[in-house]
Amino acid sequence: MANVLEQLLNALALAGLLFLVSAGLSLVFGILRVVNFAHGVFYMLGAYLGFTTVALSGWFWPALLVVPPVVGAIGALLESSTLRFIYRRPPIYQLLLTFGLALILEESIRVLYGPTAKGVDPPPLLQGAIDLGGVLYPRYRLFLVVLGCTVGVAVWLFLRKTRAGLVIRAVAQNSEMADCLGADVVRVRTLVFGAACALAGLGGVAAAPMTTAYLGMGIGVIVDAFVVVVIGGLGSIGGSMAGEEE
Amino acid sequence: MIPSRLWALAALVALAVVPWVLARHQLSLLTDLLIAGLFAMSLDLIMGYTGMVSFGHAAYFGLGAYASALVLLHFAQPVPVALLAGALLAGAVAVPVGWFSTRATGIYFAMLTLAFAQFLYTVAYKWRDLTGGSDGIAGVPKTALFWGGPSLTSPHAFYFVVATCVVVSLFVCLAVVRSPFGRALQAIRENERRFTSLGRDPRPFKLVVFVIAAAFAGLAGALFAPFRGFASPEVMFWVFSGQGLMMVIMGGIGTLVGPILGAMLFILIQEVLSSYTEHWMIFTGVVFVLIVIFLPGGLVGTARRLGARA
Amino acid sequence: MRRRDFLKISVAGAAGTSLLAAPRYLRAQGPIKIGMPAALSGSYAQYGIQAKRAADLFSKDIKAKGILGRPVEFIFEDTAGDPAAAVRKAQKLVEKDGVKFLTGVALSSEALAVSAKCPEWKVLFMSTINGAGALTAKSFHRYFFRVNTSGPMGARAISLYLAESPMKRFFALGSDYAWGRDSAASFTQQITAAKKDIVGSDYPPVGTKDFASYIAKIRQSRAEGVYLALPGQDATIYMKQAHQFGLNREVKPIMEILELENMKAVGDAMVGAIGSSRYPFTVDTPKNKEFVKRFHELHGMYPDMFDGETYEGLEWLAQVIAKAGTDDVEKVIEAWEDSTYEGLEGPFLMRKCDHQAVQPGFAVECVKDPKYPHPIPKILATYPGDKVTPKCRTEEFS
Amino acid sequence: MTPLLETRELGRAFGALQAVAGVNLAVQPMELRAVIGPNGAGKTTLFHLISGLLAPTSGRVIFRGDDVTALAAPARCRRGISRTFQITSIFPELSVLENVRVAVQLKAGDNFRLLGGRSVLEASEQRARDSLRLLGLIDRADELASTLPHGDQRLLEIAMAVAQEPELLLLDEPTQGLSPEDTVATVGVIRQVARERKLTIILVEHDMDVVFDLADRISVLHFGQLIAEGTAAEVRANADVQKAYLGGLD
Repeated sequence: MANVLEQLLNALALAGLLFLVSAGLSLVFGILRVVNFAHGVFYMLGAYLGFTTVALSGWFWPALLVVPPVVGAIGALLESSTLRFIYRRPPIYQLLLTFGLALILEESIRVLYGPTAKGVDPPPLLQGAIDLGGVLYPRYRLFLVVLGCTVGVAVWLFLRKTRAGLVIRAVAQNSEMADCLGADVVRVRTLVFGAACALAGLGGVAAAPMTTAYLGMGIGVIVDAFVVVVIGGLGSIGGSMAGEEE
Repeated sequence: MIPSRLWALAALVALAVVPWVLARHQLSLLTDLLIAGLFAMSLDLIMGYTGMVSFGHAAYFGLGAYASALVLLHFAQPVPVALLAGALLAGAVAVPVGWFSTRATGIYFAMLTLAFAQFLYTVAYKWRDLTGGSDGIAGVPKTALFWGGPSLTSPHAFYFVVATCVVVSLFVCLAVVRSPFGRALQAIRENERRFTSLGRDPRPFKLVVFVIAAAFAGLAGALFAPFRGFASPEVMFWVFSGQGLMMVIMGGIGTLVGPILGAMLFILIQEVLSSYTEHWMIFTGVVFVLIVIFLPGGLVGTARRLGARA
Repeated sequence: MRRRDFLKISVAGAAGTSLLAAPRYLRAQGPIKIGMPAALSGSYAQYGIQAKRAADLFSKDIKAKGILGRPVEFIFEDTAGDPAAAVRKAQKLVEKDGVKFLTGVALSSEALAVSAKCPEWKVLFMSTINGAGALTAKSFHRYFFRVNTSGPMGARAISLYLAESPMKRFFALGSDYAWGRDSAASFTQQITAAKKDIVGSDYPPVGTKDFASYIAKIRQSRAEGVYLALPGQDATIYMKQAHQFGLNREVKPIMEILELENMKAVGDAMVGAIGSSRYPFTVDTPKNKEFVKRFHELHGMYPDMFDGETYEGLEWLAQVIAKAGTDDVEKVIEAWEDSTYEGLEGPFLMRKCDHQAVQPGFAVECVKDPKYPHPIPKILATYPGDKVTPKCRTEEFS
Repeated sequence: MTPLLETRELGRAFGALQAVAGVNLAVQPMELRAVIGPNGAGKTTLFHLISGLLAPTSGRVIFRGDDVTALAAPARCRRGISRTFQITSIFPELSVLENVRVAVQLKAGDNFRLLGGRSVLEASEQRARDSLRLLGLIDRADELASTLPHGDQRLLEIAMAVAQEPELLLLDEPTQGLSPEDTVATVGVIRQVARERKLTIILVEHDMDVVFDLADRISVLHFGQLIAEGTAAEVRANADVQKAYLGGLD
C-alpha cells in the first residue's frame, strides 16, 4: 500500500514537470501548426537560468518567478526573428528550422555554462524527506505535485474563463480561424510561442533541484513530451493533461 | 546555360580523376562525403519525391552497416556480398515498418518512423552478443572485390568502389523518378486525395518507395562499415536522421543531386569548423537556419532558379 | 586566426627556444605531433576537456626542453563523443597532419573503433581514459597502450576494500550499456567470491531522469551498500535523488568511479559516498603535490581523474620517446614494453603482454574539507599494482 | 433501359447530422444530370458517396448493374467513375501535360514500372494530349499547373477526368469562381465533351443558368433529401423547390 502511494506520487511529480513541457508543445502545434523541436531546449534553458538566479540571489523562490518570463521573451524573440517568415511553407521546413534552433541554443548553453551539470539545491523548506505513514518521501517532489496541479488548473482557467483563452481555443480547434484574427495573427503567434516557452522554462526551473541542470536534458524531455502530446492528441491542451496518466 | 548532360559528364570525369590529384586525407574525406551523399540522396527519394518526411532514416543506414560489418568480420566474404547484405537487410526491415508507417501521413508519419528507428536503435544497443552493444563492432576489414581477388585496403581502390556505388545509385534513382512509378510518386506528393480519386491507392506506392529508399540507405551504411572499420549504435541514432534531413534541405529537396551536395556541404562545414572551434554546432545550426529561411530550394534549387532567370 | 594556429602558438615558444638549442639535423625533423581526437562537445565533453587541460599543462611543462630537443605539438579535433566522427578525425590527424601518436579519446566505443584502425595506420594509440576491459584483452594489438586504470581494475580495488568492510549485503545498479553491465557483472563476481551477498541488481537505461523506482527497490532489498556504475550525468542525478529520498543515510553509495566532476555538481549530497578512483588528486606523494600545484596555477581548479591520468600518459610517452631516441612508432613500442615510470600516485610498469600499465588502485571516500571549495576524495585504502591488475589479456583476477 | 448509376436509399450521417438521407437516384446512359440545392443540402457529400471518397452509413450504390458500395474510391474510378472537386484539386508543381498523363496512367495500370517504362509514358501521353486538345489547353501543356489562371485550372481538372475515358463523369461545381465569360466558355466545353465522348455526366452546380442550359434532368436536394426531380421546366414549377430556395435565400 505504502509502495503504491509512493509510485503514485512519483508519477504525479514527473507528470507535473512533463505537463509544463507538453502543454506548451501542444499549444504551439495547435495555434502555429509547428512541431517545435526546440521546445525541450527552452526547458533546459529554464533549468540553467534557474541555476544562475539561485547562484546570484542565494534563493530559490525568485527563480520560479523571474526565469519563465525571461525564457518566454527569448522564445518570442526567436519566433519573430526566424519562424515568422516561413509559416507559408510546408510543415517540414518549420520542424527543421526549430531543429536548427535547438542545435544553436543547446551549444550556446554549453559555451556559457561549460559541459558539467549544475546542481541546484531545493529551498531549505523543501529539503529532505517527510514521513507519509511509513514512506519517506522527498518534500521537493511533493512540491512538484502541487506545482504541476496549480499550473494545470491555472492554464485550464485561463483557457476556459478568459477572452484570450477563448480565442486560443477557437484557433486551436479550427486553424482557418487564424485568418479571421486578421492583423492580430502575427502577434498572437508570437505571444503563444513565448507563453509556451515560458511554461517550459518554468518546468526547467522546477526540475533543476531534482535532476540538476545538464546538457541534453532538453532532448530527453522532448521525446517524452512528444509521446504525451501524440497520445493526448496533437493540438489539444486538455489532451496533454490526459496523456500524462500514461 | 550548360546542359545537364555536360554537367554529368564533367562530374564523372572529375570523380575519376580526383584520386590522382588529391592528398590521401582528402581522398578519405571525399569517400566519406560520397557515403553521406548516398544516404541523403536515398532520403530525398521519399522526402523530395513522395512528400514523406521520415525522421528515422538513419536506422536503415545502421542496419546496412551492421549487416555489412558482420558479413565481413565473421564470414570474410568479398565486399560486394556485404553491400548486398546491407541493402537487403535494410530493405527487408523497411517492409513491415513501411507497412505500418504509411498508414499515417505528415507529421504522424514522421513520428512513427522515428519511433520505429528508436526501437531498432535500442535493439542494436542491447543485443550485445550480436552487435557489441554500445561498443559496437570494431575492426571490420576491407576484404576483396571478388572471391580470390585483390584486397581493397588501398584508399584508391575503396574510393572507386564507393564512387561507383554512388554513381550507379544516382542513375538508378534518376531512372526511378522518371519512370511511370516515379511520376506517380510525385503526384502523391502533390495531392494525395486527387491521386486516390484518379484510381489508385497511394499506400502500395509509398511502401515500395520507402523500401527502395531504405535499401539505398542500407547500401550507404554497408559501405560505411568497412570504410571506417566499425559499426555502432550512434549511426542509427535519431540525431543522424535529423542531420540527413538537414543535408537534403541544404542541398535542395527533390533534386537527388542536391542532397548529395548538401551532405558534402554539411560534413565539410563540420570538418572545417571543428578544427577552429569546438562550438561548430552553433555555426552549423546558423548556416542551416539561414538556408531554411532564405534558400528554401537549397543549393541546387537556388542555382536552378538563378539559371532559369539568367 | 585559425584555432589550430593558436594551439600551435601555445607550443611555439617551446619551438623557439628549443630550436635554438637543438642541433641542426634535429631541427629539420620538426615537432613531435600528438593527435587528440577528443570529445570536446556533446554529452561527454567533460572527459575530452580533461584530456585537453592535461595536454595544456604538459606542453607548458615541456616547453623548455621539448622531447629529443624537438618541440611538442598537440593537435585537437572534436569528436563530439561519436565513434564515426572519432575515426574520421583520427584518420585526418594521421593522414593529413602526419601524427604518429593518438591519445585523448574519451569514450570506450570511440576507443575501440579508433584503436582497431591503428595497426592499419601504423600509429600508436595511448589510452588515458578508456575503461573497457576488452581493449587490453579481446581487442588487444601491439599498437595499443593503456596508461590508465581500466574498469575491471577499478572494480577490483573497491571489491578488495569491501571484502574487508563489515558490510555484507549489496545491490548492484549499472547503466544499461556495455560499461554499466560489465562493471556490475565484475563487481558481482568479486563480491560473491568474497563470500558476501548481492541482494539485487537492476539496469536503468542511460539518461534516466527519475530514479525513484530504483531507489524504492534498493530500499526494499535492505542492502547495506549500493554499487553504482552510472555514467557522469546519471550518477549526478541519482545521487541528488537518493539524497532527497534519504536513501544515502541508509544504504552506502559505492561508486564504480568517484569523480570530482560529480562531487562538484552534486555537492554535499555526495559526502559519504565511497568508490574507486583512477587518480585521486589528494594522493600524498611529493610529485603529485607539485603537479596539483602547477595544475591549479594554470587552470584555477583541482585536477580530476583524467587530468591526472592523461598527464601521466603524456609524461611517460615523452620519457619513452627519449629512451628510444626516435619517434619511430615501432621503436617506441619496443622501448615502452616492460618499462617503468614514476607516476603521480606511485610506480607504473607497462606490461609487455597486454600493454596494460600496472599501477596502484585506490578506494576513496567523498569528504568535506574546509580547505577546498567542494567535496574531495579522501583515500581509504591503496592497493599495489599487482593486486588490482587482471591476468594478462583477460579481465579476470587470480 | 437499365440506368448507368443508381443509388438506393443512400444516406450518410456525421454524428447527429444526417448530411444525405435516403436518396434514390437513377441516371441513364448519356444523360446529363444536374444536382442542385441550397448551401449545405448535401450535394458534395452525395458526390463523395458516389465516387467512394466517403462510405455511406446506409443504402447502396449500383453502377452498371453492379453493387459497388463496398468498393473504395480508387476501385470505383477504375470501373469508370471519374470526378472533379469543388475546390480545385490538381498536382500544382507538375506540368499541365503531366497532370493529365498521370491521370491516364493511374487508370490504365502498369504503375509499378520502376525503371524505363517509356512505352507506358508515351501511350498515356498520347491520350493526355487528346484530352488537352478537347479542353483547349494544349497550348499550355508544358506550363506548371500552379501557374495557370483559375479558369484554366478548373478546365485542367476536367481534362484529367475526361482523359481517363470514364463512363460516368462527376463534376462538382465546374464554374465555381469563374467570371461570366469563362462560365459561358466552360459550359460550351462541357457540352462538347459530353457529345464527343458520349459521356454520362452528373453535375453539381450553383449557377441556375448553367444548370438550366446544360442539364437533361435535374434533381433537387434539400437538407440531405431528394425533394424533386424532373426536367428544367418541371423543377422550376415545383412548389417544394421554390419554398426550399426562397427559404434558403432569406
